[in-house]
Amino acid sequence: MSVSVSVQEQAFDVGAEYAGLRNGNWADGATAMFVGSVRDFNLDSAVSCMELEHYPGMTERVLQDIAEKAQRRWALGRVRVVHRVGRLGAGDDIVFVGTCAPHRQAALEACAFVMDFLKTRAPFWKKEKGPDGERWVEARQSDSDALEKW
Amino acid sequence: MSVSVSVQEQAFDVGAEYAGLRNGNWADGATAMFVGSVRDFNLDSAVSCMELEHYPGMTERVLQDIAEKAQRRWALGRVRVVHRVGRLGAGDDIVFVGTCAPHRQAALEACAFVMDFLKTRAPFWKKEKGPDGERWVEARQSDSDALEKW
Amino acid sequence: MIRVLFFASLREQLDCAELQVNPGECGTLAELREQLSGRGESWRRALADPSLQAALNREVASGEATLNSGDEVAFFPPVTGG
Amino acid sequence: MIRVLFFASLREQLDCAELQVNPGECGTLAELREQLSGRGESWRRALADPSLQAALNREVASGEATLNSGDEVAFFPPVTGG
Repeated sequence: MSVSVSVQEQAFDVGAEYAGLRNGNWADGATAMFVGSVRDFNLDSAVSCMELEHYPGMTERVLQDIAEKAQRRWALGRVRVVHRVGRLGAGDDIVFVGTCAPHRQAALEACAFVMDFLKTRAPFWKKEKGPDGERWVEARQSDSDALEKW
Repeated sequence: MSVSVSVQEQAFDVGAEYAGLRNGNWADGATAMFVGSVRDFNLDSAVSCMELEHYPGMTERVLQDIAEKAQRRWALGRVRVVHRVGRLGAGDDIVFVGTCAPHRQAALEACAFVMDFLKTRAPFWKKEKGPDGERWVEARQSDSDALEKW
Repeated sequence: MIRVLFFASLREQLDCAELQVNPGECGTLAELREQLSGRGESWRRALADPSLQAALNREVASGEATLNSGDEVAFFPPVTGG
Repeated sequence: MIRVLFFASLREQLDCAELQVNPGECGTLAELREQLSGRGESWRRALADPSLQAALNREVASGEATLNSGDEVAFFPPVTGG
């Protein structure tokens, strides 16, 4: 059982993150991963880049808490969360969540759980920049609603 | 919308599979992936290696059908399924399922859906080999039960 | 002719991966299965397993499926991939 | 002193990322918020937003939370990461 969290400006490598979850880990037969990326449009206006702000110190703590909550709820091995901050371009990866477990349902559900809480609890804010200017992304009701199933 | 299916003896590379799902794909902000690996024990008896048999011709068709069924049910971009056959050692990866979508719930649910149907419909059979000899893995009721939620 | 395939533990129990049957001898998948059961004790026992699945031309099929020359039939235990 | 942080759109509306307040001037998070609203029209308007969230020492906190010297308080809009 281990949790690893990173908040970083640099890009992450999905293959390397997967290798980190698996390395020497023969007890967990199931690994679920989620990657969120910058789309080239959002709500019909073109997005050419994005600035991701966060609350240093609180962010890491919240991500750690979410991962530990998932570990208490499911029989999980490793949990890894990586979230980028700073300037991101269209197509860039933003977030990686990886969960290992002996069984696939636990891994997949825990991965969805971590993403749902990250979306509504972790102090990150996105500002999109496109040809129409820049604007802060608004929180979506559907993200709050997604918590109800947990 | 595209589906890609491979049944192969050689190992797959999760980083390369992820790159294939993302390459030039800026419309899908969400990618969910699942990897199943050989555990070093199963039902309390040590497993040192495994032989994976399949039904060539039917396997590919079933995997394609499952992926297409997922695409009809959710708003998905690309779907990728890779399954290994032949001899595998403890810790080796067996199966990769990757799904892209504009939204995370669709990607994650479709990934779980493909795995649940793959487990109960795709003609693969595992024979485990360990110090206690070899034996065919028995199908699990929990895998059939998992289909009920779809 | 109809090509009949057996997989995994069933193949081992029968010690047979594949055989050909004359379509005249069997009208449906269920009739083919019954006919194969007559090949000996190990066949009778193995094919009596109610969990066995069958495919016709690479799609899962039920006992009522009608067989024709050129068809490919397969019998196999419940799948365990993934 | 109490350190007060503002993030994202709120920071821009206030044109202020951080300030220090004297703990004697506010007993609770709600009182601090009210006191800050008195700093001018843009403060009053921005802090009246009911969707704003607050954290005390890097944990989400409600208005009744009591403040002490050395505390770190933050106000921010609903989060939009991931």
